[in-house]
Formats: sequence, structure tokens, C-alpha cells
Amino acid sequence: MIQLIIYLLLFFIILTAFFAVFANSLISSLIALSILSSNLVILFVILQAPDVALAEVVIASGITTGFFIITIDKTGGRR
Amino acid sequence: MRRIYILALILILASLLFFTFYDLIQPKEFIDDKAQISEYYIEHGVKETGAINLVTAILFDYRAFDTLGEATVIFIAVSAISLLATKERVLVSDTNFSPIVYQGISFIIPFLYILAFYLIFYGHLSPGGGFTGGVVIATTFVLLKMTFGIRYSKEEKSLQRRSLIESIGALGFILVGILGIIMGDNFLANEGAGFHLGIAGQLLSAGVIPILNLFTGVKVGSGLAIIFHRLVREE
Amino acid sequence: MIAAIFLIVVPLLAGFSFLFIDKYLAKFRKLFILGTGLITLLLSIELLIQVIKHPLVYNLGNWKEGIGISLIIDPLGGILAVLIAFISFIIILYSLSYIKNHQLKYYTLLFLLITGMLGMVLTGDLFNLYVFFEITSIISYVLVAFNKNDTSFEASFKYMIIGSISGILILLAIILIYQSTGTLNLAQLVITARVIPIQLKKVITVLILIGFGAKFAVVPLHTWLPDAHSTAPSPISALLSGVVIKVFLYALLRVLFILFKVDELLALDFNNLFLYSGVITLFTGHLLAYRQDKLKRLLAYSSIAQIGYILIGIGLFNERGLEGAIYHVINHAVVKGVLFMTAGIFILKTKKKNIGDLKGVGYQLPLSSFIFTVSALNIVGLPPFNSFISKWLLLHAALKAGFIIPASSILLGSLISLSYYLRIIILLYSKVKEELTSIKISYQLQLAPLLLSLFYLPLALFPNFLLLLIKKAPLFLLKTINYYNILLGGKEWIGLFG
Amino acid sequence: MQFIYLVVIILFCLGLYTILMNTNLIKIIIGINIMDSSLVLLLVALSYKPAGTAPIIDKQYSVIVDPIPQALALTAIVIGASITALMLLLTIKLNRYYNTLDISEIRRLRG
Repeated sequence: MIQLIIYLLLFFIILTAFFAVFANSLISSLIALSILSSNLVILFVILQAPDVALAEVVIASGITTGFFIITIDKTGGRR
Repeated sequence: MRRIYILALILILASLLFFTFYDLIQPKEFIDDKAQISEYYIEHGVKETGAINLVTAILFDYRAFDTLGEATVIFIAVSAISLLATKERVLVSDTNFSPIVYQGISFIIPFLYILAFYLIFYGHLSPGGGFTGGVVIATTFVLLKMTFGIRYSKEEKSLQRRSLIESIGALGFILVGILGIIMGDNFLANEGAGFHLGIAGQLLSAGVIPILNLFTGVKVGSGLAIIFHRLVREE
Repeated sequence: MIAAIFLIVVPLLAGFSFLFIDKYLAKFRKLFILGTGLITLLLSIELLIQVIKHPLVYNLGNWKEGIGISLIIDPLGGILAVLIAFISFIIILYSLSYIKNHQLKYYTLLFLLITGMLGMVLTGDLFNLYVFFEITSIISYVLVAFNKNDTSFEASFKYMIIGSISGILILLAIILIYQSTGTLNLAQLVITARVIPIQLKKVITVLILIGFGAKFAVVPLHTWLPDAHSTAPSPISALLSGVVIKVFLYALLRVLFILFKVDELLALDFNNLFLYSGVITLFTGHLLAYRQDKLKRLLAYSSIAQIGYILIGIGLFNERGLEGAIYHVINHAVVKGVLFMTAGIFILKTKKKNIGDLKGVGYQLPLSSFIFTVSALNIVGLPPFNSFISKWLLLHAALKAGFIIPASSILLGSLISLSYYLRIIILLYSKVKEELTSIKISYQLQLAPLLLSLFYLPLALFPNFLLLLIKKAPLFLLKTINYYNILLGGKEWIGLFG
Repeated sequence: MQFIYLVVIILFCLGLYTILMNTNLIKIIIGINIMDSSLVLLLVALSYKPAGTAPIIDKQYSVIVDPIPQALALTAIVIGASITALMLLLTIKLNRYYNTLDISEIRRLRG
């Protein structure tokens, strides 16, 4: 069961990574990046790394996404 | 043409990494040597540092110097962004949310503070620690600013106060380290600097670790809040 | 012992507390800045005196080696620490009269930059090396953008992209090293690195060569350097060109020599790699410098060329070559510092950046022009000066080892550099009718380059004293068992200390 | 489990591909972020041992995962976030001066 979840998560990670790279609009690739981080967080919890998971959830998928959104907003790249 | 070169380069790199990891995950003779150091931490970590969370024990005691460097990196990012960002006032358009958002945010803020201070003070007992708690503190500022508009907090004055708080956090970290030298031990010493380790598993234990956690949390929280503020006010 | 940790802590403390000094004790600001520089310099000299007698280990938090982080200082680290502290002190002296705006953030970042460099030189822990590496790099990116105009932001962003990739590669290399050996202590790695399979070792080497190579601008990865070093404010250019790139070179040498024994390096043909990339770097730097029409860009390309000389010295993998390389590092740091500082004075005076606009400056700024002329002739390597000695050492070592092409390229490169520096010198002393601008250059500003250029004299007249210090350094790189012996208290040195 | 390493390789190469091929500044920063995440994932995967528990020792334990790579991963995350924030500020600045996010366009405008 846990193996299946891990494989599913890995699949989603690759999917979101490709989407983040090849999406046309910046906002959607940014959302994909955020989902990638969230998937990583679940994976870290399964892999017994709660500290890293907490740091990843607040830093990488939390505040960094906020910085990205501000930047995209300021540069008018919401097309 | 350039595309083909880059693709070839990346394919070479990928195959290189593939064989590297293939080698790496095979069990080899060096496994005994590797076991020694992590075994050492697992066996002696709780006794020597008083923290039952080994990651915090490593971050704030065994390798506290790395953490000092890390805090310095955030300090640098804050200084750099305050240096490079524009100083003049920029008009920011206020967005109006529905009352539910305002009420919801004001309801959630105290709980976020409780979460942040739980993460900081229980860093040596449960997952979390100074960095995570600090970022949660910064998140409260972010939420307040996003919902109640950018002019909610007093502009330049509060920024200056916040950078003072950040400096205090950074200074505190170093002064705790120097205390070790004054007490006749080495820099960033824990037990040798006269801190009591206490009983492992209790809130007031692990000597220097909660103090360093607090300083780091204060520093990171105010630092990231400054970064956010500067980025928002940037034209 | 205590000097080692205070050498890192004092500038760090100064950087953190400068906000308070600026806010509440503004009267003592100048004194504080100068005092920090001076204390750092004195501490580094104290450390060098100790280290020359006996290399030392400082365990942070009093943990045993390998458990916690330790600082391991050998003669090479001591020499570089003195060099960093000395050049930084001169740069601080120069900045006091050069930097007029954003002083608070400037000095904060400058102190932290000094901390980062000293940490990289003194540390004995692989991951700690990475942390200080990132500190040094991030401050370099920021200070490149200090002028806050379009070109400086562009240069900084380019530097930042290349720097982040190199940082990620180095982190990957460190992870691989840790996973295969189980230790991060550099001295223990001397012993445990033997168990790394050769295939994995090659991958790690590729990663660190690209990672650190991008930072000290070896030729295919040099594109960021001219932009970054020419758009930065002049004192920062002097620091970046003079010391920062050398510190990254030191880090590469330290890790590389710990991973491989010299015999292995020779068997894998690393000497040819270093020698010929050095030759290519040398010619690319010199030839591109010849075509520049902006003064600071020319000096930046010249820095790339000088890295080529140093790489040739290292590529010989013997004591003579390394001695020459270290001596050249010191000479280049001093001379390039003076050149960038005087170039900053010229730019302040003429308000223009092109070489063509320097016409006749020599009559209006006699002192600075004289210093610039002497330094330009010095860096070319003309006989009475100190660069001649280090280039002679390199040439001698290359010929002795039987490498004709690198040896001849040292001579040829010097000829090319003579041609483009002569062009500037002739322009400086050509006659013009009218006064250029009415901007006064204070003597305070010229004090720093003058002080630094006075050090040509001891470097040129008493090379033996310095060589006596330098002679001890290569043995810790070539016979890394000596480096491991520092941990054991240093009972059995190989070929050292009598 | 071995598939994690494959994912690390894919993420690493995808990030590098983005940095080298894309001309949009924000896409480049996203690429650097993906590379950073891949290294964090590698560190966590290396620390994992089968049937291990998290490195928090409050009861009896049999196998504990390696805590050192997790500590290194935390440091790597923080450093990566700082660099990202700095790069984003420079992006805003570059957009203000050149009015574009395209790096080749910026290079062309600079001459």
C-alpha cells in the first residue's frame, strides 16, 4: 500500500515538474511548482523526515510561492 | 543547433548521474565507516545534548556553526534586498475582500502565533525549530498585509524596528557562542558553557538549544517579513 | 588557538552590530569600521605566526573531530587568511572616502564578505565550506549590483544564474562524498576518501571542477567575470578580482588534493588538464583584454589571464610549481588591488570609463598615475618588480618539469599584456591642452593605493622571507597525510619542520 | 524505492534544461528551484532506511534513519530560498529597466 502511494507521488512529482517547465503561462507553472513542493512534503513525511517536511512546507511551498506571485504581479507577467 | 547541444549535454549528465546513483545505492564495504558517525549521534545524541529530536541536536549543537552561517545567509538576503529595493513610496492598490476574509484572518492570526511559538520552543522535542517557527511568524505578517492592505502597519518606522529586532536575533546567537569562550570552553559550547542539559524530554532541557532556537526564530521571522515588505513595495 | 575562531567571529559580529553603531553611536562609526579591519588583520598575523610553527585544530563546541565542526588551519590557510585580512583592510581604508551612499548596508555586507572568505580558508569541514561558499557568493552577487543601474543588475543576474548552478553542483558533490565516506571532516576524508570507488570519484571531480571552476572563471565558464568585475564599484572590483576568486581556487585545490593522491592525479592526466586549461585561459584573457576599450573591463580580462598563470603553476603538481602559484596569488592580489583602486580614481576624475578618455590624466593626477604606471609594469612582469619573481618561479618550474608550451606561453602572454598596458601608459602621459574636469581628488583617496603599492618593495626585495613561509604550504597539499596529522597533534611530518 | 533516485535525476536534468533553454527570467528561477528540490529529495532519500523511524528518540526504537542528511537538507532549503528571493528582486528590477522578462532581449538591448 505505502509503496503504491510512493509511486503515485513520484509520478505526480514528475508530472508537475514537466508542467512547471513547459506551461505557457507563468502563473500556472508557478502553481505547478507549488504542487510539486506539496507532493514532496508528503513524500518526506512517508520517508521519516518530519523536520525537512515542515521546513519545505513553510519555506518552499509557502513563502517562496508568495515571493513568486508578487514578482509575477509586479512584472505584469500574468498573461 | 544550440538546442541539440544542450540536449546532448543533459543526456550525458543524466547517464552520468544514473550510473553514479546505481553505484551509490549498492551496499559496499564502506558501510561500516559510515555507520560509525550516524550511530554515534543516535547513541550519544540524547545524552550529550539533551534534545530528543536528533535533527535539532545536530543543527543547533553538533553543527551549530553551520546554522550560524545559514542565519547569516538570511541576514545577507535581507540586507541585500533593503539595499537594492527602491526607497521611495509606491502607491499600492488596495484590494477589497469580502468580510469573511477579514474575520477569518483575524480569527486565525492568534493560532498562527501559538503554532509558531510551539514550533520554536518545542524544537528540541518535536519536529520544527527556529527556522520553521520563524517562517510561520513571517507568514502572519504576510497575511495581515495582504488582507488589511499595505498601509496597515506603519511603514518605514516599523521596518526599522524590525531590522533592529533581526540584528538582535543575530547578535544573540553569536553572544551565546562567545559565552562559551568566556566560560572557558570553546565557541558555541553547550554543557561546557554552564547550561544545564536537564532531563531529556522536558520542555526546559537541552541547555543552549532552545535559546538558539528562539534567537533564530526571531531573526528569521523579522527577516522574511522585511523581505516581503520590500518586495511588495517595489515598483 | 583562540585567534582562529575570533578571526571569523570578529567581522561577523561587526557585520551584525553595525546597524546599532550606525543608529546610536554614529560618531564612532569610522573608528569602528577601521578598528574591525585592523583587529582582523592583527588576529590573522597572530594566527599565521602560530600556524607556521605548528598547524592547529579548533573544535567548535568542544566536540571531537568528525563529530562536530572543526577549524583546521595549515600554513596555506594561514597565508591566505593574512592576505584576505590585509587586502580587506586596505579596501576598507579606500571605501571610507570612496563610498558616499548606502554606507550602512555597504559596510555590513563588506564585513560579512570578509567573514565568508576567512571561513572558507579556515574551515576544516566540507559542508561548512559549502555554507561559507554560499555566503561569499551571495554577497558577491549583491555587491556587483551595488551601483543600482541597468548594466549592474544585468551583470549581477548573469553572475547569479551561473553561481547558483555551480552551488548546486558542489552541493551534489558534497552529498556524494558524504554518502560514500560517511564523514564531512576534511582531514578524516584524507583517510576515508580511499574507499570511494574510482568511478564515483571521477564524477565528483567533474562536479567540483565545474562548480568551483565557474567561480574562478576558467575559460569556458568565464563569461560572467568581465561584466561583474567591471560594473561593481571600484573597491569591490579590487576585492573580487584580488582575493575572492583566489579563495574559490583554494577551495578547489583543498578538496581535489584530499580526494586524490598526487600519483592518482598524475595517472589520470590531471596535470595536462590543469596546464592546458591554464594556457587557454591565459591566452583568452590576454587576447580579449587587448581588444577592450573600457579600463575596468580590460583589468577584469587581465584577471582571467592571471588565473591562467596560477593554473599553470598548479598543474605541475610539484612543490616548485605550487610555490610559484602561491607567490603569484599574493602578487596578483596586491597589484590588481592597486590597479582597480587607481582605475576608480581615474573614473571619479574623468567621469568616463573609456581608455581613450584617460588622455593627459597623468599631468593632473601625478601620484595616482605614477602608481598606476608602476603597477601596470609590475603586473606585466618586468624585472625589477615582484611579479617578475613569481613569473620567473613559474617559468623555471615549468621548464624543469619539461613542459615547453606552458613555459613559452608564460613569456608570450607577458608580451601581449605589455602591449596593452603600454597603450594605457602612453595615453596617460600624452599632452592635452585644457583641464579635464574640475573635480578634486582628495589625498585620502589616494592613500590606500599608495600604501598597498609600498608593499611592492618588500615583496620584490626580500622574496626569500616570503618564500620561507610559502615553502611549507605545498607539503600540506601534495602529501595530504600531513593534513591528517594535524588532527593527531602533528607528531610525524613528512618533509616538514626539520 | 529505487525509483526515487530516477526521479531525482529527472528533476535535476529538467531543472538544468529549463535554465539553459528558457529565456524567461522567472522560468529560469523556477528551474533553479526544481534543481534545489531534487537535491533535497536526494538527501532525504539517502537518509531513509527500510522500516526506520524518524530521528526523534522518545521511546524504544529499532532502526533510526540517518539524521545528518536531514540537517543538511534543512540548510540547503534555507539557502535556496534566500537566493530565490534575491533573484526575484533582481527580476523586478530588470523588468523595470528593460521592460521585458526575456533574457536574450535584455542582452540585445544592452548591446
